[in-house]
Order: sequence, then C-alpha cells, then structure tokens
Amino acid sequence: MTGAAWSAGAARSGDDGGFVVTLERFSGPLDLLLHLIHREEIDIWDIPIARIADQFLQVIRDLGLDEAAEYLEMAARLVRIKAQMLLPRRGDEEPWEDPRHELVRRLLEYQQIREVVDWLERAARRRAERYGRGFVPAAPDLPPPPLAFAIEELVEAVERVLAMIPDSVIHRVLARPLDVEGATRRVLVLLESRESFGWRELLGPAPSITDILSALVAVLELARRGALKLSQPRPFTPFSIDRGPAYQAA
Amino acid sequence: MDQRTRLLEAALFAAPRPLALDELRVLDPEATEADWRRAIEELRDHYDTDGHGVEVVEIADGYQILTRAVFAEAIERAAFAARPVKLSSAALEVLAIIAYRQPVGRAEIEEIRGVSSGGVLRLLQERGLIEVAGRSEGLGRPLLYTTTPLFLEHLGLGNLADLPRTEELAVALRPPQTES
Amino acid sequence: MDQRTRLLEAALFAAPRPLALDELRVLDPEATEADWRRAIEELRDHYDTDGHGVEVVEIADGYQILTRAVFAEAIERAAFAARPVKLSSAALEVLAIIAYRQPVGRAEIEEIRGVSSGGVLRLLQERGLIEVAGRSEGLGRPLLYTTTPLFLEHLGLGNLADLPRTEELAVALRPPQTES
Repeated sequence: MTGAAWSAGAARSGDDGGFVVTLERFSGPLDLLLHLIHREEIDIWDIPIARIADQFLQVIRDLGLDEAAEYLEMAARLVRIKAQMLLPRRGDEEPWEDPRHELVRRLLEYQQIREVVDWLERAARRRAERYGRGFVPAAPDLPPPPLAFAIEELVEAVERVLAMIPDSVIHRVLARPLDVEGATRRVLVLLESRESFGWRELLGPAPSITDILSALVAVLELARRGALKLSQPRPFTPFSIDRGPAYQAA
Repeated sequence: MDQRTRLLEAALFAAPRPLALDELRVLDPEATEADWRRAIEELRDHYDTDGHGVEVVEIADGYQILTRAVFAEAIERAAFAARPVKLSSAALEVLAIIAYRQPVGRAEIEEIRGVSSGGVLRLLQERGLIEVAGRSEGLGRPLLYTTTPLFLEHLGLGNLADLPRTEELAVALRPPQTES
Repeated sequence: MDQRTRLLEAALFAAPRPLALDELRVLDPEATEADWRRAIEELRDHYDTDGHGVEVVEIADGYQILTRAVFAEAIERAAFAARPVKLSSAALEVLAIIAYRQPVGRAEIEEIRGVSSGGVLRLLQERGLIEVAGRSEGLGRPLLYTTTPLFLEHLGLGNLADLPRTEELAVALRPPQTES
C-alpha cells in the first residue's frame, strides 16, 4: 500500500504509539477494520483473521460500540471467517475458496472510497479559498423562480406519507345531522322579543346533544356576523346572549 | 494593477455590502487610509478606461463593485438569479396527499401528516399547484383542495390517471402492511 | 474590452452561480457560441495579464468569477464573507459513492459503506448536493440518486470527468463482479 492510500487512516489514527480511538473517528466497521489492518501493517491480501477478529472485538468493546448493530455484524462475520479458516481442507479434490475473499473485496472497495473522500476534501478546501460574489442585490419584482420537481419526488413523498399513517383506528360514525338552521331561527325569534337572554333559555327542557350542538353552532355563527354578543358574567356561569351591533330585526 | 488594488478588488467582490475605508484596514494593517484611497482610484480608473462591464461605486459611505447600468436590462431579462426552486419535502408530502385523495380538506391532510399544514397549503396555492375546489358538506364546511392542470404540466402527465398507482393512499388510510 | 466581453463580465458578475454557455445566449441572441467562447477567453486573459484580484473559473459546466486563492487569508481575516459549510466525512463518503456509481440506490451505498445511510442521504438531498434521478427496475423499485450541479459547484469542479479516475487511485479495484 502506498502512503497516499493510507493517508486517511494515518491522519485519523494520529500517533500510533498511543492507540486512542474514539467513536466519531470511524464512519463504520469497515473504516475501523482498515484502521486495524494499517496499524498492524498487515498485507490486505493475507489477513491473519484470528488476530484481527480479536482486536476488532476488543476495540468495539472498549469504545462501547458492541451495541451498534453494524459493528456487531462485522464482528460476527470475522468470527465466522476465523472458524472457516480453521476447518480442515479436503485434499486437492475441490478448489478451496478463501473465506476472506469477500471481505478483502469490500475492504478494497471501501478503501478506494476513502481515497476519493480525501480527494474531495482537498477539492472543497481549494474551492473555499476562492470567494464568489458576496453582494446579493435586492430582488426586483420578478416572477417567482421556476419550480423543479419530478414524479419520482412525488412518489417518494407518497411513500413517506404512507409510512406516517398510524395503525388505523376505525370509528363507526353515525350521521346525526345538526339542525343549525332551525336553531338559528329560534335564536332570532328570541332576539326579536328580548334584548338579552340566557343560554339555557335557548335550549328548552331536556335538550339532546344534537340540539345543544346545533344551538351552539347557530350562536357562534350569529356572533361572528355581529348579530349577537356573547358574554359570561362570571367564570363557570352560563353565558348570556345580547343583541349585537349588526342586529337587525327581521 | 498594484497588489493592494488586487486585494481591494477581491475584497469588494467577496463582501456582501459596501465596504467603508476603515473596514479595509483589516485587510492589510500596513496600508494607510491614503493607500486605500489610491487603490480605490486605481481600480476605478482601470474599470473606466479599460471598458469593463462593472464599475466602482460609492454607496452609503462605502465602496462597492456593481454592474454598469447599461447592461442591467440584458441581465434582468436573463434572470440568472432565478435558479429553479425545489419543493420542500413537506410541500411534496402535502401535494402527494392531495394528488391521490382529492378533493381533500386540510383536517384530513393534517391528520395524515400529524403536523399542521396551513403554511404549506398556502405556498402550494400561491405556486398554482393546488386550488380550492369547493367546500365539504361537513361541520364548518371546510375548504377542499384539488391539484391544478399546472401540477400535471410540471410532472409531464396527461391526466391524473397517469399518476403511479398507489392503492394504499388512494383507497383509504390503511394500516401499514405487516412487514418484517 | 469588446462590448460583448463587457456584457459577459457584467452577467458573470451578477449571477449567483456559474453560467453555462447556453445560458449566455439569452443575453444577446445574435451572438453565437463561438462568440461567447471568444468573449470568455478575452475576459480570462484580461484578468490574468492585467493582474486582477479575481479570475474566470470553469466550474460545474459553466463559468464563474471568483477571487484568487492568494487573497483568501486576508478576506477570511476581515470576516465579511461566509465560507461554505464543511461536509462531514460520512457525507463525503456517500457523495463519493454516488459520484462514481450514479445512478445508485441506497442499498448499494450502504453495502459499500457497511453502515446505514438514510440520514446522510436525506441531508445531502436537502442541501441540494444529490437528487433522485429515477427508480431502479429491481425489487421494490428503489430510488436512484445522482449528484447535482451544486455538488460540482461546492467542490469547484468543472464537471464529473474532473474526478480522479479510479485507475489513478492507489487502490485498484477490479470491476464490480457479477454476483449476489
């Protein structure tokens, strides 16, 4: 491996004498594994899997990563490869497939990505040394900028929406239509004869829930229009209804 | 141009507002106010004599590089500042609900998303992607929203039937399927 | 400078992002692409030979005026311009994978990184550095991501071909095997 190839690992491992690692230092189990391979100066094509597996387990225990599923999965994989390496090989009859093969392939692939990351970091740093125009003129009255959105985004949004929908609780709702018009007529009749009356007088004896709701909606709507005023003399007392500024005798 | 004049040009270019003489001092502690005045003069002359598209303008007790007025019309016509705007994910979600369940009221949208959506509805309406199609018969007669032809146009769809089928959303608020 | 070069300078100056050749066409319908190329050359040469504090840079398939790197320190010290936000190492990993494999789905990204990457993908999408380009034909029709022009802009790259070739990287990867 060249120096450049390892620059990411080396930069992050710092002084290799004191092996102090922190959780944030690694972006995943592959990153940690590469770090260990580098530290031990191991040939990536011939990883002493037993040694590396033990060290991996030790580090994730030390870092408290042994509850992170991704690190655990890698630990399990290493232990499995270690076991496979110990199995006796059966002569030359069958070609032996190195159980480390897949892991090496992934490590190399990941290593390459880390190299690209280093390159991107350098590019971003170079770009940051040059400033674009800072002044942003106040926008003249231009039409709003064009919209850019695609069907894929909409479908993606649908998926998010579907994921949001909680387990449905099915309520059976019985339609019991409110008679707001009738209640409004009753209120107007009362207002015509009296400047002020109480909420209870509007309801009459033994009102049903539908009567109460109808009357309430009617009163609120008339109050909104200014035909009547609602007031409550004291807390917890029934409110009284007075003719409002917009009241006109029918 | 003098090295200080170049620095001045870079600074005026990068600054988000006109820079006053005493603000320039930080750029180069060794330069005096007179030095900066000279640099401003040099830059101004250079822009003027070489015939640049920009000029040094004194504004609000400071100096700024601005495009010359003669090019304003062409630039405004090009409207480079108008980078296409992407809809936020919140807006897309509301749009998705309306697209599949129209006509639909705000309460239902908010029930599905679990957050209030008035602002997003207004934005989508302003952008002409949804419109009010009428009122529900229900209590309070809430407004009902539908998508507009512009919505289809944006997505390049012939009509609403061309939307990808998503049975779940179209049919009802079904519980998510039992999955792993 | 030529009148068209002045117009170009004013336009590049006014635009908040790199302008592509075909965007310049609106500025002057009579000018051909070759005319604009000549104007760009003239402006670039002028900035270089006259020793300006700014330069014409080719970024994100377009052209942009930027301050010269040599003045970065002084401008930073004066602190009137904001520096771009730095991306985390995880974000750069995801960007690197998408840049080289686009269009690419989340599963493949996570397979390469060995960690779940949904949060990073969402963040990059919100920042406008990646976008959904479509869906794979595979099981579940997963979303496929690509990088955006803003990605190139953020890194100051002319285009995707400016990224290092994988053969140039220290670790040579065999082409992805056809396997599970």
